[in-house]
Amino acid sequence: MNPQAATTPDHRLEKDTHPGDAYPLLKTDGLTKDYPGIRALDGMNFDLKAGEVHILFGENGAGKSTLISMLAGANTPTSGNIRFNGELVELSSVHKARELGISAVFQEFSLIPQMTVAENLFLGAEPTTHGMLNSAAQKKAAEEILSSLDFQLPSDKRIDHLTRAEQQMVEIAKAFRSDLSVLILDEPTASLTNHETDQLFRLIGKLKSQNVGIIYITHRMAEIREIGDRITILRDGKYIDTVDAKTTDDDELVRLMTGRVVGQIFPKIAYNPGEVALEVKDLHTVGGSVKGASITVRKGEIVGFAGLVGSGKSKFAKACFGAFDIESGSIIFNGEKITRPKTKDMLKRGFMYLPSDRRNDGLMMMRSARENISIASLDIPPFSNGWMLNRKKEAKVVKALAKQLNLSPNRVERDAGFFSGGNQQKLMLARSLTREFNLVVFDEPTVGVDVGTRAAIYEFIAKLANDGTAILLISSDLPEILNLTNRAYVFYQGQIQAELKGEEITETNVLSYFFEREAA
Amino acid sequence: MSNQTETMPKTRISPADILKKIFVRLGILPFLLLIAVIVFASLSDNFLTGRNLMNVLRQSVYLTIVSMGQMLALLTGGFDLSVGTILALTSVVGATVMASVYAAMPDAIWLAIILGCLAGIAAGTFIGVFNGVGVAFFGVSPFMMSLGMASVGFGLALFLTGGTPVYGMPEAFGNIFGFGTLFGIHAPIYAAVLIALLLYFYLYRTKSGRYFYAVGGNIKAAKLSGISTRKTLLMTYILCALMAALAGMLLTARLDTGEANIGASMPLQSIAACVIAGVSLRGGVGRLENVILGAIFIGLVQNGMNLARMESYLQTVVLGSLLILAVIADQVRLRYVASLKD
Amino acid sequence: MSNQTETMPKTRISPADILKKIFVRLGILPFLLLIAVIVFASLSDNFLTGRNLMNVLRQSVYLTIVSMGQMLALLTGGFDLSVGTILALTSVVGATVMASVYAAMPDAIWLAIILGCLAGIAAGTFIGVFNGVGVAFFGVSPFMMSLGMASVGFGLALFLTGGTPVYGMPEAFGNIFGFGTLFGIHAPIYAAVLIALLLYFYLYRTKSGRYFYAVGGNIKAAKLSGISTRKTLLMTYILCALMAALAGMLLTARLDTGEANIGASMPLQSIAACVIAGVSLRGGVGRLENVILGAIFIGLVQNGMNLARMESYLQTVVLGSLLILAVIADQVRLRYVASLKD
Amino acid sequence: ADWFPVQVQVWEPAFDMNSPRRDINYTPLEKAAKPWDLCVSFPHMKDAYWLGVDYGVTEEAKRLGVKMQVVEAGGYTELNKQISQLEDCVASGADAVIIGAISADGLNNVIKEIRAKNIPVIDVINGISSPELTAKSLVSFGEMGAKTGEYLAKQHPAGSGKVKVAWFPGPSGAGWVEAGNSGFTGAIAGSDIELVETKYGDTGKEVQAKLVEDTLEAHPDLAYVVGTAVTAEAAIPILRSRDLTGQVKVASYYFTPGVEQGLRRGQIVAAPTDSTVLQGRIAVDIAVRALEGKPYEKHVGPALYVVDGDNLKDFDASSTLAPKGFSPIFTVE
Ligand SMILES: Nc1ncnc2c1ncn2[C@@H]1O[C@H](COP(=O)(O)OP(=O)(O)OP(=O)(O)O)[C@@H](O)[C@H]1O
Ligand SMILES: Nc1ncnc2c1ncn2[C@@H]1O[C@H](COP(=O)(O)OP(=O)(O)OP(=O)(O)O)[C@@H](O)[C@H]1O
Ligand SMILES: [Mg+2]
Ligand SMILES: [Mg+2]
Repeated sequence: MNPQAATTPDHRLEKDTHPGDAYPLLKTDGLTKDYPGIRALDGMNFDLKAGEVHILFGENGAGKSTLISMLAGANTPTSGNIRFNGELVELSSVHKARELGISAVFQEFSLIPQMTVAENLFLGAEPTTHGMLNSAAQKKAAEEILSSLDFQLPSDKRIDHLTRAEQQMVEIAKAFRSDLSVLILDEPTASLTNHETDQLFRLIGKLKSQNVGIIYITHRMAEIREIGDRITILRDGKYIDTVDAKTTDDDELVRLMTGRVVGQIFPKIAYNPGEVALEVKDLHTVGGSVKGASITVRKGEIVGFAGLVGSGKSKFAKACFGAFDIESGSIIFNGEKITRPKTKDMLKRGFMYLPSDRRNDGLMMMRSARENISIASLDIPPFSNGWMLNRKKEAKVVKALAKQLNLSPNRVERDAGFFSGGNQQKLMLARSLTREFNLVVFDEPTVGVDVGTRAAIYEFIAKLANDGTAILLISSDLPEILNLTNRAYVFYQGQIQAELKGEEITETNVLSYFFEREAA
Repeated sequence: MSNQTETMPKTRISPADILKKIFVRLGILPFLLLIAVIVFASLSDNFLTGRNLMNVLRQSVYLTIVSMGQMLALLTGGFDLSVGTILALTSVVGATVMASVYAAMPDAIWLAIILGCLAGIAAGTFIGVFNGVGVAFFGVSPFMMSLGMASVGFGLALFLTGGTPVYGMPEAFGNIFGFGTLFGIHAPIYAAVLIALLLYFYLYRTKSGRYFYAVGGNIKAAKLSGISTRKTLLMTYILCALMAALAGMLLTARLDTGEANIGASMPLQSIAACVIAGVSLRGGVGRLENVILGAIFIGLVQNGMNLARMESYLQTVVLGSLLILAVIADQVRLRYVASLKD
Repeated sequence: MSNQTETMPKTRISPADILKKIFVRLGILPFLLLIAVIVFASLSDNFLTGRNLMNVLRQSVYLTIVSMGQMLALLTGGFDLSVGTILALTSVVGATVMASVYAAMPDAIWLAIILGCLAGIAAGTFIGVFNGVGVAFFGVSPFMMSLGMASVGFGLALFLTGGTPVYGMPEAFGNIFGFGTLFGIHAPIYAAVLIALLLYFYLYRTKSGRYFYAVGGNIKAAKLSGISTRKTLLMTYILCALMAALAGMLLTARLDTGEANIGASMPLQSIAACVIAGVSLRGGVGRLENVILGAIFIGLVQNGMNLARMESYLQTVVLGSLLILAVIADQVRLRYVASLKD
Repeated sequence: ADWFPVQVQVWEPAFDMNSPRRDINYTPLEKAAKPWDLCVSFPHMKDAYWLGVDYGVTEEAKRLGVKMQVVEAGGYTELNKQISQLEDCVASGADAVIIGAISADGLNNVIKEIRAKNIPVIDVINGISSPELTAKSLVSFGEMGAKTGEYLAKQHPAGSGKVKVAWFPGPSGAGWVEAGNSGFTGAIAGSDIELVETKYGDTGKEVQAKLVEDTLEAHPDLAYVVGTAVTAEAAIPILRSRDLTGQVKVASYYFTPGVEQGLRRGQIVAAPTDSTVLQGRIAVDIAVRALEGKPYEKHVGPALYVVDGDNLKDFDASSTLAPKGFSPIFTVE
């Protein structure tokens, strides 16, 4: 048979970027995946060439992860087939895929929290001598991989002692442990900052030159431009189109993705600061993650926190919220001096913190969307009269919020765990609307969220600020800091390295404060 | 965003579909109960009499009440292995106090009953306070905390009685709370219904009730949402102990003596009742009404096997297999639930 | 990248620091053991004799072996509540087969012993196969699966014996495996040491060993890393049952009869031994050497209390409190560990 | 008041329950020659039956002036623990050991070891099959069952009209239960007693209550509930609440304070007594005799008799039960 003829949708691209490759490296035909009650992927035709970076693009829940999970052997298709170098293959297990050189970085971390970095890197493929584990060799190999990636991670540190971003780095390193022919990356940069991202892109470049085929899933437009060769767009589990990354503009991509025209991603941000909402002076936390940081936030202001992974941005906000122990420092919230903040009291005072890790810190996955949204406000009307719930009003308010945030599917009795990532994020954000807050901290509010939804979230944050709420936006996604904030603090090693205002918030400016400076 | 891809045919409605719907909504237990009733009715003529069914209900009362408490512990992601000991300690302390008051003032029957009940329930609940403090404030795993307290409490109960039953409670106590009937329904059943209604209201109509689910669902998220997780956990074990203590007093009324040797099988049986009712041992999932059905199911099967004159040894085998089958069936149900999920 | 935030003073080394380090590395158990030894030695002159310590070791052998198996189940995030039944079933089947072979061929003592042991261990392990299949392939919760199988197995054991002990095993069996000594050390101790060494090697020197930890740590991640989680789970319950069966055969040798009524306290006690040894009930955490210490600790305390002539009821109270205290102390240790981080 | 002299039966040759027996008057020692250290091991101390034995052994130890430590394993499933406790006893320096055994055969090895150290081992109450025992102070539980069975059979001899009996021997698997069961079933053979149900179950009152209730449902025309003392005690309020008192009669096959109360109130028709307290006392006396090299009976036991409404007033409860308010004693110094 002729593999070329089967490649139908490539009408816009010249065929065979790599002459001599008779077959695409990887190719799917009518790949379909049914989950109980839902067709996650519907007759997908996709092909990957050696030496290209092929971007998968689509809304949350479009089926991107489902597609790559089958290519990586983590999932079996309901129908359709997969060809590797032109040959039909059955990727019945991750192990099998890896034998072919197909390696994947999954969106959901596949790390064992209680094991060390080195152990995780080689999980399932431990180096042995005479059938016995060889931990010395493993450590050495692990350190080689980490240093080749220029990831500065101690190989004997336990995963659960790492931040999410550091875990992401381990996850990436895992894919590099064996000889590669196909590398699949599912939103690898979702919690990384530019520094680590650059590192990763350099490596991708190197792999490309070694003729490795790379499938890359991202919601960040800038990355598409930077490394993408071709883009395949999915919508509702179906193949929409494959386009050239260099020649297709953003609006076109978003139109293909959503089926409609989405205007500006970043909304217009007004700036009318009111009185001071939060003033923190010389805050130190237990354990030394934050060492003497001071900030001020005014009502109606959007203040950004930028900084490297682990620089203490989250710890600072958590400490103010009462979710992390404080050693010393003063906190004044709404003119009230607070010595030992407690989450419950802070909430009552109108301080809300929305955590970055929605799975571990944010949502109750096996409870309904309704319960997840209303949880922080059950002690006040309309949700209750103090102790007795008013379930009718609760349902009404929650439905209204879901509608306002475009929850999809808009079914509030569904378990949170059944929603796609972006929609889970919305469930958490909706909490900030269940009562009057004076200050809301958004910690990485758009991790893994698609462009359309992002626009909605930004809109939402802008509106909150416009209504007079003070906003703290912690983000490792630089464009968010650049486009949304009125003021920004840059963290470095638990201290504040710089405060930037208005026009000063530029990419070069912010980045220049990310690293150590003499006499900052 | 992907609603149109739901492939389940929701429009055609066949009888099988309706059955499936029931299966999904109510769980496996109503079906199992039905099957059990049919089987046992065919095995024994005496089974399907109103009198015996009342009997089953009354026998199940104690396990039901304890299971409702146990459910709280499971909901928050814990265990309570001390419920058996709580039963025993309550019984012993309650009976001792009641008997002494009665002996001192033979005319003040009601005073004796009330003081006895209060003392017994307080003693039992006290174990729960320890459990709660250990779990909530010292971070001891509920398994170990309640196992340790079970041992401590049992030692105390034996110490108080030396293993001999405590006699001398006023007869009225047993006659009313153990065997009394009103409109042909036994007093313990009224008690259980009342407790169930109160708990139902508490769990599903108040904010504190919701917090049990929140703490079990994701304790970090609960904390970040301003819920006092410690208070909730403390409350969990106190309530669980209170339930067990109530069951202990009711059982004492029925046995007419205070006994240190009751309740040994309660911890595992109450957890089993919850698990077959779909309560997750990971916390956060489970419905009160199903737990009640679960406890009754266990009671019904035991009664049915006795009436069907099944051999003792075989009963053990059958009960074990049934529990496993119930969970497997529930597993199947969960798959359906996923497929029918809106 | 974040090493610089570690503020613990690692450079100053004081004796207290060294103690802390030991505390952090070895856990709370060595300290508890030490304290227990000191206390009991001061309470009873006979406690700290080589003879009695040997005695403690030998008594703890059975719980130790069972706890090692239980640890596997806990590591993978499960339970095995059927270990007691496995002990009983192994004992009954092993003794029956051994006695009948011996009766048929009174000269072939070793044949009888070997066949008996094989039959007993096979019977016990079979329960584990069921547990494993239920958990790994049908997704039944380990709690329910093993509780159900405990009931089924116990029924079978009683059915096989009619409740009476099985006797008629060759004397050599008891003499060698129950009471034999070599260099003053009892045979069961050698057996336990051998089993521990093999398991240690398996857990910490082979790939499959590491997979127990991986499956318990994060089963989805383990699956995505190409580990066959089903195989690992199946293996877990089979190995756990095998351990319990080995303990059952050793115990049978010591009792000289096959008994259906042994092991009832094993499930909870073995879990307790693991928990005080720092094994997490959530899975993924726990060290074999600590579990062995945990089991010995329980045995040592019981022995010490007997030698100190503590009253029986008080023993129950003390043991319960000690278990709780051990876990609280371990909690304190974990805080230190967190503050001394890597 | 002293408990002796007391009529007992002696089996000869010893250690065989089928041996011929003769009645003698038993008189214990006045005082022990020195304060020996005795160790007593019981299956458990969770009910009034073993409390009676505890009363017997500790009282006798006090009377003789010897030291004593009592240990209990916590239940009939704790054979392994009993063995450990026996070893601990010896390790802590006991001069003689008295055992209420959990298993008739399971202790033989440990007894062999103890005897090898020349420590006397006395079997009390439950029966042990080891030939190395120093002596036995007990009666057969099988005979307790048999006595109960005989009593019923005498009331309902063949031809007097069938009566239905439900039988609750206790937890399946325990040695005393199996013995009692075979004794009872043997004794009612040939009479008009129709055994319609044998229900095993733990001797917790709630368990037995449930069994009794279910049995009453299954057999509305039941005439007797016969079983453990716990069964009998549990049955009384149940029968009362169903207005079956008198119609369904209750008998127990051993004796506890609850059974005595039931007998006195006419709620229980009969129960045999094995004079538990005396068994305990005699065991202690034998142990001291063995230690002091004085002559002793190798196999004695009090004579069994059934207590019913007729002879109740002559019955001396102190031979069988601990006095009211007695709390268990674990050490005698
Ligand atoms: N295990 C599962 N069971 C049931 N439905 C699932 C499962 N995994 C995914 N789905 C559903 O399949 C659809 C596609 O999901 P998928 O994870 O592939 O989306 P995605 O494109 O990767 O989205 P995102 O950008 O949010 O990661 C979604 O509707 C999702 O709810
Ligand atoms: N669970 C944890 N255990 C131990 N150390 C931690 C843990 N979480 C974070 N840290 C450490 O605390 C420091 C600050 O973390 P924090 O989460 O505040 O950083 P961040 O700037 O928000 O980074 P990120 O972008 O990763 O969220 C880091 O040095 C990190 O290594
Ligand atoms: Mg995805
Ligand atoms: Mg952060």
